[in-house]
Amino acid sequence: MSAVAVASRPALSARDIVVRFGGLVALDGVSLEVAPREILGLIGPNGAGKTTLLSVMSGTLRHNAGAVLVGGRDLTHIPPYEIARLGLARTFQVVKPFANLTVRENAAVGALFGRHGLRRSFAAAFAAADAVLERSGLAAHADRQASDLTLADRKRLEIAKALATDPEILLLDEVMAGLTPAEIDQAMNLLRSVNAGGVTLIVVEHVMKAIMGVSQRVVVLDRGKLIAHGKPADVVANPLVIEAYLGKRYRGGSPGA
Amino acid sequence: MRTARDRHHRLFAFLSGITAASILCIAGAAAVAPPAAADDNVITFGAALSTTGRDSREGALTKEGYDFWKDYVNSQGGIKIAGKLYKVDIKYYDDGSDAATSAKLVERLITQDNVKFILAPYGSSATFAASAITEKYQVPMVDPNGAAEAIFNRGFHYTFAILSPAKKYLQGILELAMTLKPRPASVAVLAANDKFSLEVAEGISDFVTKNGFTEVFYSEYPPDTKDVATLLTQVKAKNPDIILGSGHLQDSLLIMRAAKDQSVTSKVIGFSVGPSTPDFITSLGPDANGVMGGAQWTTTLNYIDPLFGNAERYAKLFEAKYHHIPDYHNAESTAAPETFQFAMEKAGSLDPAKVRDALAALDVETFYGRIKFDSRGVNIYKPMAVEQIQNGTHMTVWPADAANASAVYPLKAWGQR
Amino acid sequence: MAARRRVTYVILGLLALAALLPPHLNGYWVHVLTLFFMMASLAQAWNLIGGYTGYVSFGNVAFFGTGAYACAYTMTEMHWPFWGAFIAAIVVAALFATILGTPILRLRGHYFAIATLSLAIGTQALVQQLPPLGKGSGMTLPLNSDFHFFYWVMLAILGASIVVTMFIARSRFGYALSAIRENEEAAAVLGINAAVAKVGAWTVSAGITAAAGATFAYWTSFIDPPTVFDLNFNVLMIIMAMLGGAASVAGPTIGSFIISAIGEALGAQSVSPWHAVVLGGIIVVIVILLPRGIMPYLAGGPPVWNLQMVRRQLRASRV
Amino acid sequence: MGTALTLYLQVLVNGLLAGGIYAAAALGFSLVWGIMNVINIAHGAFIMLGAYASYWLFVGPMHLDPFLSIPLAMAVMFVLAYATQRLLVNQVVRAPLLTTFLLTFALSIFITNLAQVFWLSDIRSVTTAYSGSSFALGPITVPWIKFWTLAIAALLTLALQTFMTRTKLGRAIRATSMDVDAARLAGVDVARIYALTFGIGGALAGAAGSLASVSYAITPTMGDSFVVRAFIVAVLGGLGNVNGALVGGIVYGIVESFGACGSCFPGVHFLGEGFKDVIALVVLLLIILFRPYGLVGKATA
Repeated sequence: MSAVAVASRPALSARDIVVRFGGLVALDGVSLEVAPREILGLIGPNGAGKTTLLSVMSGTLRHNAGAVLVGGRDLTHIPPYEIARLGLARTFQVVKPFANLTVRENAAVGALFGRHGLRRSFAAAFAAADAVLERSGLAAHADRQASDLTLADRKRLEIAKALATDPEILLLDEVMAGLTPAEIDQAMNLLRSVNAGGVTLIVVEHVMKAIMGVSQRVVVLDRGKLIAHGKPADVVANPLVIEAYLGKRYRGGSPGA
Repeated sequence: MRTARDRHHRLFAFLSGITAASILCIAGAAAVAPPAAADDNVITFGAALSTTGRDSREGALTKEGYDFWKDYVNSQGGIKIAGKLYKVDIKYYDDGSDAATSAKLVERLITQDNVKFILAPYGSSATFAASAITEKYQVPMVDPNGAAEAIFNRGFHYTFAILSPAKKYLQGILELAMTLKPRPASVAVLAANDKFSLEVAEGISDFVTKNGFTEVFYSEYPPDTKDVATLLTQVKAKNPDIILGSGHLQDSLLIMRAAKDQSVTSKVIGFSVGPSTPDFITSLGPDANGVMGGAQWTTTLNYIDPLFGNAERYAKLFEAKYHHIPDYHNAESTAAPETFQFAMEKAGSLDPAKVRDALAALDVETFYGRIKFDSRGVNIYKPMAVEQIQNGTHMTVWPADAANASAVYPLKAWGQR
Repeated sequence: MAARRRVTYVILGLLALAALLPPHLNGYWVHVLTLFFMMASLAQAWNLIGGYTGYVSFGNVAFFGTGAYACAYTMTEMHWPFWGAFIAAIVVAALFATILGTPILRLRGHYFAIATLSLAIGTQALVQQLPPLGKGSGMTLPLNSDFHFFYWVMLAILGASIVVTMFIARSRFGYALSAIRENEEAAAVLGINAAVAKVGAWTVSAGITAAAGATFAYWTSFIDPPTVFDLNFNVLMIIMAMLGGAASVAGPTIGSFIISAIGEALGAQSVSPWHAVVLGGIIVVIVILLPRGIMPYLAGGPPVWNLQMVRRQLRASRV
Repeated sequence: MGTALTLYLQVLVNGLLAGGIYAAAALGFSLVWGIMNVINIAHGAFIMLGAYASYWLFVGPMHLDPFLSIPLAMAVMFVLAYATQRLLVNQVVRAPLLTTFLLTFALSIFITNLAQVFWLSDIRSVTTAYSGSSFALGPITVPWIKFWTLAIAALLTLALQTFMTRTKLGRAIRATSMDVDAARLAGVDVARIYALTFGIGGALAGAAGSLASVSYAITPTMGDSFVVRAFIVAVLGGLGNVNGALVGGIVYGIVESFGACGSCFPGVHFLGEGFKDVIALVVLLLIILFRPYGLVGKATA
C-alpha cells in the first residue's frame, strides 16, 4: 500500500519503513502520514508491529530502510533525545516511571529536558510539571514516590511525563489497557483536551471503544504491513480488517471492546 | 506521616550515636594504650606486621624472629642500660599487607602508644612508607627485611637496615659460579616487576657484564602471576647455564614446577627468595635438591654473637622454641631488635636521638653477621651467603670460608635429584 | 526530603568543626581522620556514577592511581609545585574518564562493571610497564612532614565533594542522572542526552577521585602500582556508599564513617586475623539488615530497631 | 620442525592447557551469575576451600589422589554453598545487584580470614608421584597434570551442559533464570532452585579447588586472583553460557600465553611477559565493546 497522503504538509510521515529482527520482518514497507492536530488511531492484532513503528518514529529503534520525516526533516540518524527535543514524545506500553523519584519529579524531568526544556528555568520547569499533573489528575499524588502509584496512576504518569516535554506530536502506546471503563473515559477526555491544545496524536490501542471514540482516522497494521486506513467506522467494517484483527470466526460479528 | 519533631528526634539520636561512637573509639584506643609508657622498667618496641593479607607468611616469620629475641632477653633478665635492668616488650599491629596501613600504624605506635623504637614492617614498600613517619617523629627504626636501596636514598637519618641490600642478593651465586668447573657462562634472568625484585635483577645485570657472563634471556613478569609456562618455554629455547629468579616464594614454586613440566634443564638454578624458607622443600620434595638461594643468613655461618653465642646455638635455641630451623627471615628479625639492644647499651640511654647516634656508629659482629651502617643507614658490610638444598636440607655453599658443603654441580636431571 | 537535607547540613557543619581539630589531636588521630576523609571523598565520588547514575564502576580506582601518578610525575620529573601537580592530576584523570567513558558508558549493568574492572586492572598493568613511571618500583615524591596540611587538603576535598553532590542533586544535570539510573530509555525519550550526562558524571567523579589520589601520593611520598591501583579501594568505595545510602547526598560519608570506626575499633588492636573475620561478619549482617543503606532510616523512614520493618524488608528481598 | 615453529606451538599448547584451570574456576561463577544475577565474590574463597579439602584428603590417612578427591570436594562445597545461599544470600537476592555483591564480598573476607586463623598462612602443596611428569607430542611437551586439568574442566562443562539441558531440574533452573515470576507461576520452588544453583556453583568451585591444589601453592588467599580471572573468563564466554566458560578459559589462556611471549615476536619491543596482563585486558575490553554476548554467544534482540 502506498503512502497514505493526508495533507500537503503532514506533521509526520513515515515512508516505506522496514524493520527486521534477524530473519523476522517486523515492519515491511509501512508508510503513513499524520496531519497537524490530527488524532490517528493505529490498530492491529498482537505482533502486528504497532509498538515497533512507534519505536522507529521516536528513534529508540533503528529501522533497516525507509525514512521518518517530521516537518520535512528526516529523523533517521537523529538520536531519541534530540527527537524528543524536536517535539515528538512517546509513552511506553510497559510503563517506565522513574520509580524512586516523586511524581512531581517524574514530570519535571520531561519539563526540564523536553522541547523547551533547556531554555526553561528550573522553577519554571517545576511549575510546568505541576500544571501537567493537575491536568492529568495526579496533582494529589505529586509528592509520592512513583513506585507507590496504582497501575491506573502509573498510566497517567506515563502520559504526564510525555506531556511535560511540551510535544507537538505525541505517540501513545496502549495507555488505556487495564483501566476501568470510568478511567478510560477520563483518559479519553485527557487525550481530547491535549489534542485541542494543538498536539498531534498517534494512538495505539486495543480498547476499541477508545480508538473509535477519539480517532479521526484509523490505520490498521497486520504482520508488519498496513492493510487498511480510513474513518474509524469504515475501517471497522472492512472485512479484511475484521479477519486480520479478530480472526476469521468473528467475521460478520460486530467489533467491540 | 511522621512529624518534624519525630525527625528531629531521629537526627538527634543519630548525632548522639556518632558522637558516642567517636568517643568510644578514642576511649577504646586510649584503654589499650600500653601501660609500658608509664612502667619505666620495660622498654616497649613497636612493629606493624602483616598477619593478614598477601605477606602474612613472611609477616609470621618476622614475628617469630622478633618474639624469639624478646623472650630470650627477658629470660636472661633483660637489657642493662646505664646500670639498670629493663625487661622488653613488643607491641604489634596488623597492617593487612598494605603499605599505607603500615605507615598509619607506625604513626599510632609513636604518637598514641608512645613507642620510641620501631621495628620495621615486612617488605620494601611498607618499610618505605613507614620510614617517612619515623623520620618525621625522629624515632629510630631498624629494618630487618626491607632490602630495596631506594628506601635509603632519600637522606633519612632514622632508618637502619641490617640486611644486605637487594642488589647483592644473587651476586653470591654468580661469584660461586665463577669458581665452578667448567665455568658456566650464559645467564637467564626472570624478575618479578616490583621494587625489590627489580633491584635484585639490576644487581645481576651489573655483575654479569663486569664478570664475563652473558645474559641470554631477561624477562619481567607481573607480581601476581599464575602461569609462567611460556616464560619457561622461552628460557628453554635459550638453553642457559644459569637460571636466576628474582621474585617471591610463590613465584619460585611456580617457576620450579613449570621448569619440571617442560624439562627445562640448566647447570645452576637459583632464587632470591624461596629456597631458604621451609615451605620450599616441603612443597617440592626431592625436586628442591640442587636449587640455590641467595641467603641473608644461614645456620652454618660461623659468626660469634655476644647474646646467643653463635649462629649454630641461635638456630638450636630457635628450633627448640618454634620446631623448625630458622630461615633467614627469622634470623634477620631477631638480629634487628638485637641491634637496637646493642645500640642502647652503648648509648647508655633510652633517648631516641642518642640511640640513633649509637646505631649510626655501631660496628658489632652478631650471629647474623657484621652489623655496621654506611652513611645512608645500609649495612653494606655483611656478605650474602648462598645456600643449596642437598638431600632435603639447607647447606651453605658460599662464601667458601663459611661453607659446610661444596656445591653440587652441575644440577642433576629431573627425576634424579 | 527536608530531613535528608538537614543530615547533609549537619555533616557539613561537623566537617567544618573538624577543621579545628588537628592542634588538639595526636599524629595518629590526624592520620586516621585524614584517611577517613580520603575514603569518604572516594565514596562520594563513586556515588555520582555508581549511586546517582546507577553505573556500578569498578574502575574508579584507576582514576585514583592516575591522579597519584600524575602528581608524582609532575612533581618529580617536571618539578612542579604541589598545587600545580594537584590540578594536573585532576585534569589528566578527567580527560581519561571522558575519553574512555565515551565507549565504556555505552555498556550497561554487568558489562559496564566488567569493562571498568578490566580498565582498573589494565591501567595498573600498563603503568607497571612504563619506565618513565618507575615500572613496578614506583615513584618517590618529595617528603612533606606537615601532616596537618594533608588533613586539611583531604578535608577540603571531602567538603567540596559533598557540596558538589548537593548542587548536582538539585540541578538539571542531577535529574538527568537520576532519570538515567531509573530508566535510560524513558530518560532518552524525554530529551535527556544520556551519553553526555553519563560521561559528565564519570568525569566529575574521576576529578574528585584523582584529587584524593594526588594528595595521597604527596602525603605518603611513595607510590607503586599495587598500592594506588588497589582494587580494595574500589570495593571499599562501593561498600561505604552502599552502607550510607547510594544516591543520597551525604550517605557515602556516613557509610565511610561507620566502616572506618568499625575498622578502628577492631583492626588496630589485634594481630590475629580474627579482627578481619569479625569485620566480614559485621558487613554481612549490615548488608542483610540494611540492604538500602542507612540514609532512608535517617530521613524519615522507620528506625533501624523496628524489627517488623526489617522483617518486611527481608521478605521483599527474598525469593 | 624448525625451532621457531616449535616455540609457537609450545606457547599455544601452554595457553590451551592454562585455560583448563581458568575454565574450571569460571564455570560455577558464570553459572551463578547467569542464573541468579549474583556476582559471587566468595567464589574464590570456595575454590580455596576446595583446594584445602583435597589437601587434607591427600595428606590424611587415606592419601587420596587430588583428582580422585574431586567428587568429595564437590560434595562438601555443594553443602556449604547450598547452606550459604539459604541462610544468607537468599535474604537479599532480590535487592539491587550491588547488595549481593557486597554480601559475597564480606563472605569472602570472612571465609578467607577464618581459614587464616585455623590453617595459618603456611604455604601447602600437593606433590604427587606424577607431578612434573609429561608426555611429548613431537617436540611439544604436555605436562600430565595440566592435561588432566583441562580434560576434567571439559568433562565438568559437558556434565553441566547435559544436566542443564537434559534433566527436569536443569530445565527448571534455566526457566527460572529467564523469568522468575513465570517460573514461580509454573510451580517452580524458586528459593530451592536458587539454592541448588548456588550449591552447584559451589561444587564447581570445589572441583576447581581440587584441580588448583596440584598446580598451585595452597594458601588462604589463593582464591583472590582466581576470582578476577573467573570474572574475565565468564564474560569472554558469555554469562551463564556453560560451554562459553570453557572456550573463554582457553581463549584467555592462549591470549595470555602469547602476550607473555616476547621471543615469539622478535622486534616487537612492547610484547613480553610483563605485558601479558595489558594485552589480555585490552582484548577483553574490545570483546565487551563489540561482542558483549561473549565469543561463542549470539546477539539477541
